[in-house]
Amino acid sequence: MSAVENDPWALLRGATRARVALGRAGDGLPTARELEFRAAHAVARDAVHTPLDAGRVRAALTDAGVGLPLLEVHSQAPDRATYLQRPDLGRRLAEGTQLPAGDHDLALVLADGLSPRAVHEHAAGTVAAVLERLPGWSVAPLVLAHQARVALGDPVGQALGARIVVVLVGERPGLSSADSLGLYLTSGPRPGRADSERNCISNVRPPHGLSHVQAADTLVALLQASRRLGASGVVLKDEGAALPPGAG
Amino acid sequence: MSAVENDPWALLRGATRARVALGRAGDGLPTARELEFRAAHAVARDAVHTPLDAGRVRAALTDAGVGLPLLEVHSQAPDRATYLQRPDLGRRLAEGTQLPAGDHDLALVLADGLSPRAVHEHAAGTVAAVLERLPGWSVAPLVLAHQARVALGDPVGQALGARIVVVLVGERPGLSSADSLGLYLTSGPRPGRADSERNCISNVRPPHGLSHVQAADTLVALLQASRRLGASGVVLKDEGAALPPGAG
Amino acid sequence: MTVRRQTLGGHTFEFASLSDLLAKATPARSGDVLAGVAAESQAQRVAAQYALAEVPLATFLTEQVVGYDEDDVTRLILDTHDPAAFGPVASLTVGGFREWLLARAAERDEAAISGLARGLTPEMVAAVSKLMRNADLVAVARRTRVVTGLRSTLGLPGRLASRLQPNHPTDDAVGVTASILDGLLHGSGDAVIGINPATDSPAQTVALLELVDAVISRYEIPTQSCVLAHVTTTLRALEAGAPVDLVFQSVAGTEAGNRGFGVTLDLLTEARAAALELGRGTVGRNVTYFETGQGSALSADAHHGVDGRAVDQQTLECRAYGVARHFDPLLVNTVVGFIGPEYLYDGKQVVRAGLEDHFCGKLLGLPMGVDVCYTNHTDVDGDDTDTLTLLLGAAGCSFVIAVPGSDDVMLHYQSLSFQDVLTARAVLDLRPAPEFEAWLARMDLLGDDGRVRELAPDTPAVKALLAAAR
Amino acid sequence: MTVRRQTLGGHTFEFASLSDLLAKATPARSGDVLAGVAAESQAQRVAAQYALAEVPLATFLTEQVVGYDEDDVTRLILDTHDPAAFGPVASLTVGGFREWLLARAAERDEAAISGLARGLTPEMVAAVSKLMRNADLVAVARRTRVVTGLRSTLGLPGRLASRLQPNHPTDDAVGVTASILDGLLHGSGDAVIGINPATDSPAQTVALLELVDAVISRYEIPTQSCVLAHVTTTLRALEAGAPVDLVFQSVAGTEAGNRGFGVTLDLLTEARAAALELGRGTVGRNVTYFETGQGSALSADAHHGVDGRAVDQQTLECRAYGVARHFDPLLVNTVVGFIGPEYLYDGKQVVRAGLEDHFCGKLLGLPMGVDVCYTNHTDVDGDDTDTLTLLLGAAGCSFVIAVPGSDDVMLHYQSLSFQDVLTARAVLDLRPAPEFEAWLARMDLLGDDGRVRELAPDTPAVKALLAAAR
Ligand code: B12
Ligand code: B12
Repeated sequence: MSAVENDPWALLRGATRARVALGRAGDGLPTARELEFRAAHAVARDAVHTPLDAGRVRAALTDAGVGLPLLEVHSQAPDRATYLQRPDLGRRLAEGTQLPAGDHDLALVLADGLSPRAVHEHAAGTVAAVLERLPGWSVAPLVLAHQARVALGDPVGQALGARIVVVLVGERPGLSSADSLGLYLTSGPRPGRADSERNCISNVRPPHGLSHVQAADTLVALLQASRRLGASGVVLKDEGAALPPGAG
Repeated sequence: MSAVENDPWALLRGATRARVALGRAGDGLPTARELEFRAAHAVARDAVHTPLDAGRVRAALTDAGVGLPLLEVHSQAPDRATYLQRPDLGRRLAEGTQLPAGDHDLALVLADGLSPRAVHEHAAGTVAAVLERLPGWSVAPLVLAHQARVALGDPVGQALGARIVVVLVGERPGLSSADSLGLYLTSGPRPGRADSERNCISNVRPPHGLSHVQAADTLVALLQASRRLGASGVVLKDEGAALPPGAG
Repeated sequence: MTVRRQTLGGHTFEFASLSDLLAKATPARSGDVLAGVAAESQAQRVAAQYALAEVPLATFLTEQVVGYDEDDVTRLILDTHDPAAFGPVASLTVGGFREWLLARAAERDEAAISGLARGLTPEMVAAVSKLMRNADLVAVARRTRVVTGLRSTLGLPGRLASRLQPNHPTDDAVGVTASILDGLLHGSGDAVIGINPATDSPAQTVALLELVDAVISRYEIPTQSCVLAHVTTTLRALEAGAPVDLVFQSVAGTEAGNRGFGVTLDLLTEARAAALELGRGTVGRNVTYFETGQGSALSADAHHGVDGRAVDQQTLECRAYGVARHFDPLLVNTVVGFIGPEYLYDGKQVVRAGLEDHFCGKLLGLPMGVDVCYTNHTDVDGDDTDTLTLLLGAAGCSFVIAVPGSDDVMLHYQSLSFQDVLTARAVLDLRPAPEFEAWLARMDLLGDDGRVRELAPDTPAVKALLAAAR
Repeated sequence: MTVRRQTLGGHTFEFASLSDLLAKATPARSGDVLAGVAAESQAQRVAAQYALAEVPLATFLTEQVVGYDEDDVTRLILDTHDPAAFGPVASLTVGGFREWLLARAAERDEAAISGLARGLTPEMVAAVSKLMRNADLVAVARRTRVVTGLRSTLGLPGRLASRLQPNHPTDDAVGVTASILDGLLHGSGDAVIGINPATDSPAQTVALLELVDAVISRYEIPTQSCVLAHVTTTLRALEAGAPVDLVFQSVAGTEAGNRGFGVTLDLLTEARAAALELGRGTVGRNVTYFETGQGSALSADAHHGVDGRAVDQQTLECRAYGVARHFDPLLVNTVVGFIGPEYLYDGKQVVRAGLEDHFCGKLLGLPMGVDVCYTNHTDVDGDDTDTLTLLLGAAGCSFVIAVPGSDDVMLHYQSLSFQDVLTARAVLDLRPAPEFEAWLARMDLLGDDGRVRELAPDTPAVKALLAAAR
């Protein structure tokens, strides 16, 4: 029996990044745990306000061997404060946005969402893994979107003439996970699509969440099924097997 | 026995402007009473933000037969929002304020404080009644002070060369009393005076608070005692008799 | 469309419709500003409250906020309205209704208040809540009783249950189990052990259902499990013969909102019937679980009513309760600070909304819980959630949600910690659900004083329970 | 001067002195911003809390925030410190002290917590409160017991008393009496019937004292009166042989602050002795009453300590409790939203400050009440006061203040209404002080359920009581 097996608290802690086995001070949290919580809260609040760094994303894409051009767009939310209070503006393209119309199977949008850090750290790797798995698909130029919500993918995908759009968006930062990426797939993108018409893969953030490869596998399976079905959303399910324990 | 005597609630209500005999809905307030409260709260909050109208005060002084000149000063608080959060600025004269140095028994400062309405409605009447009762006192030009706290009287009185300063200030507006004037007397005014070195007469607001005449009587008694003592504050007491019931 | 006018402080305010009146009478809320329906001044808000207080309750049966013909939620509400239950308050105005409730609450007449539920419409309840102060909401909710059960009994007086939420970013079986055990050791889980699955895969959902069922069976825990996948996914799991205790779904207060969530009333009816058939209950037969939250309709652009007018988010929230109650739920909770500052701006709005939602849900007959929570892009902190939790405890809230150390590592937000639940119970002298409390005692997890013990790692009780983690 | 450093998230923060550390560790507060001592970021605040958690409690006995030589409050505190009472926690750090308190609270060990009082200094208590969440403050305060008495007994478990505050803009006898009777009919007044006199005239003070004494005597009410004039005025009334139950004074946490209020420790000692001599108590001998409130020292420019450094307002508030407890008070209350937004910005800060003040005062051994209130130039409303009142009720607050309809027509602010007190008692199952409760029953003002009855105007009980108003 190892030391960890002897200490049941260590056993729990080793099994998850969730804040298990914190102990108690009376009915409350021990002081050290309470202060750790407050420190993490201060950091997570800052993560929301980190600006999206286009240069960093571009470099990461090059490093990952992604050859597609990268266009940049802005939503109608001029700044972070407005973005947070006006989700409607984050779903619309800034006036005068120009995107090259085409005829594509797929468009990929990299959107800051609530965590630009997630895009910095996980967008390039995920995009590379997805493209690798889609030989023969015509993919539109990549789009990097500032102050963007998920539904900004609708006008972008439509403008690009893509039959499916996938938005890779920074999920809201958690206390222990400020860099989590979400993937939202929409077939036939156009403004007005409901969320029930999309599919989602969330918590892409190795090592504690999904790996880029796991996310890409699931996404590609959904993309292929969606293309067959000509639809997405609740009618489409991820038919993969359950992940093996310890996969995350 | 009159109708009022038969209705004990009316009896209580007739005795005070306090919100007595409101009734109950269970343990709470009846809906109508609760809504009256909310309406009054909305009005009282606005009273704080009514600007001081110098023209109105000037006209009221003329109407009341006050012949003294009226000078205007500002504190260092540039606007209402700053005034509310920076009481320190409300106690200091704006840079470059010029006041005519003299040698006076008394200076009177009309200060907006937290209720400009109180100055609009009760300053002139009170000043007139006070001056009437002080033949032979040399009184400095009146000073109207914007965004002012009580202690602004200290630099004003000092600059004017007054041995005593009285600040007539708008008290914070209450739910049923948005126009209440307070009188603060300080002997030997200079910055740094403590509140324990002042005397106060509060709630000047006929018909429900003190009348201008009652306030003036008390103030003049305090002024005379203060002149004798060469001091003010806790060492000085209002030695008047208790007010007769029903006086307010 | 009846236009209503109210004069206040010399100014006459006009309210174009019932939904306009409701919106303007609502306490300040960022979501209503976003939707363009909020009061523009406090004076206008109070004027609207005056006018609303005069509206007869019966008006809500004839004047709609969301049209009967266009919206199946409205049809559901009006078609199932029970005039007999409505009787005791049928002649009252909204203002009079507030007084009636406060009077009954003061008399502790739980039967009178609780008996109204099926006679009230969501709009009536929303309306009266807008006239109530925080303490009114607490005082009345405390005397409203809604008891439900499946394998534990929820909503009894003097009890506060909790949902144990053992989420994990990859639905990892070991990770989820660790969080479940941690929660059980802290006396959480009597309302439900409910996992939000990170993926939407039917296979994963079945795997999670089996995992929790195994823990529950192994230790014979009198509670239920739930995997909060989309109802269409749960239907697939049911078809596959998975051990489904509860059918979960997020619901909204308009047909369009539910469509945005990918659900219809028929779908919910079908799923409930399938779960009922499994007959997995021991103490009761409530087999559905719903989550709601102010702002979700607006977020799906599904917040419009009669003549295309936007409806305020709190009224829409109450209409979501109107959907939920049709399915005899075991559990309903609002997730009160879940989405962000665009709907509830700060701690004050979150506290207020939490108390409103709890009061309104309970009055409509729901077994109401609250996920007391906040996101990191909102100006809310642990002091605010403490405040709301203690107020809810005083209000007789059925259950709250708890995650390890307040930190949901998958949904990325902060809810209560297991310790917070213990604190609320201790401060307000509340106990877990009775069957679960007996189980805690059997497992030697309770001290002589009835409190959940703080256990040393080598205690037999710990060893017994942690065997599952190996 | 010990400089303390703390690294957090890669950044090292430096705290120049103990008072700097205390100030930076304080939850957000506008008064500390005004004084220029507040934390500049949340990260800096948390870093200060980390560093503060490491400070041994004993440090506060040797390292001063306000100098011993310059300040008689510091001298009073240190000279009367009781090492034996300090014993149980003498070896703990501030962080460890928090845990000790929470553990004792969970065990309901009131004796252990309450026994510390004379061994704690205000700075220790301020420090630990800065590490505590709202729920911690409630949980510990609830298990801290301070019982005092004069003609009613205050601070017993399960009780919530109230000060009846019948103020009038001209101290009119008839008006004051009307408010007193209204309060009594609503079951308020068990803590004290306490009037703030509009004038400072000794004659007026004597007249008011005689008025309330007559009402109390006529109906044999087991409570006490107070006229909250300046202590020098009360001394004059005592000399004149007026019926003085309680000597009142506002106090601050520094010698300079008290000087600004026109008081010295000697003056308070003298006044207390004079009141004690009258022997007016029946159930106890506590004859003083103090009010405090965060920001009052800063407002008098009397908030500086060692090396002229500004001290945060919450630490200074605790030091005011250090003054108050020396005089064995019957009542102490913070007037928590009384001054304005420059010290407590909004509802959130008022709620937090109210809970801190109550916790700190009680831990220091004071019979702690709270005037839950707000002014019209602050962004606070009835929802916030409801929230704070219910939390305080849960925290075992000794008493609150109540005025007719929440509206103080002389001080111009909103405090609680008599109805609010009834609501808090009903929601939290709290009762009035025992002697007063028995009196209410004798006067036929209680229903069978122990609640204060809602009386029709022609009830004999009403007629009997209102005879005084004619
Ligand atoms: C916030 C949120 C919501 C909010 C969305 C409203 C809003 N304005 O944000 C509400 C409460 C309404 C919601 C509802 C649901 N959600 Co949700 N949600 C989230 C959450 C916590 C954060 C999302 C985020 O940060 N987005 C980034 C920002 C920048 O995007 P946004 O444009 O502001 O917001 C959009 C997206 O969040 C999107 N969205 C939110 N949830 C879902 C779910 C699905 C399936 C889709 C396609 C889109 C979608 O809708 C928003 C408005 O357009 C994620 C968890 C996570 N870690 O990401 C779960 C998450 C995405 N939701 C999930 C689920 C299952 C649901 C529901 C289907 C639950 C149910 N059984 O009914 C419903 C219905 C969703 C629908 N079809 O409309 C799952 C998805 C699992 C999966 N892989 O498919 C997640 C991963 C959480 C979970 N594991 O349970 N959700
Ligand atoms: C707010 C207030 C306070 C605050 C002042 C701090 C602050 N920053 O505002 C605090 C809580 C500290 C306070 C304390 C006291 N106050 Co006081 N206070 C008031 C109140 C409610 C409002 C004042 C106002 O609106 N001022 C207007 C604004 C614009 O002025 P400001 O410059 O911002 O504030 C200054 C004045 O308020 C002044 N001030 C406040 N109270 C007093 C009391 C006296 C005697 C003096 C000379 C000055 C003074 O001090 C402030 C700072 O310089 C009035 C009631 C009313 N209706 O006015 C009572 C009132 C003025 N106070 C009163 C009393 C008795 C006191 C105390 C003496 C109580 C006691 N026994 O200890 C103490 C000590 C005051 C002192 N000598 O320093 C009485 C005065 C009676 C009288 N005619 O003399 C009043 C009328 C209320 C009452 N009837 O009890 N008070």
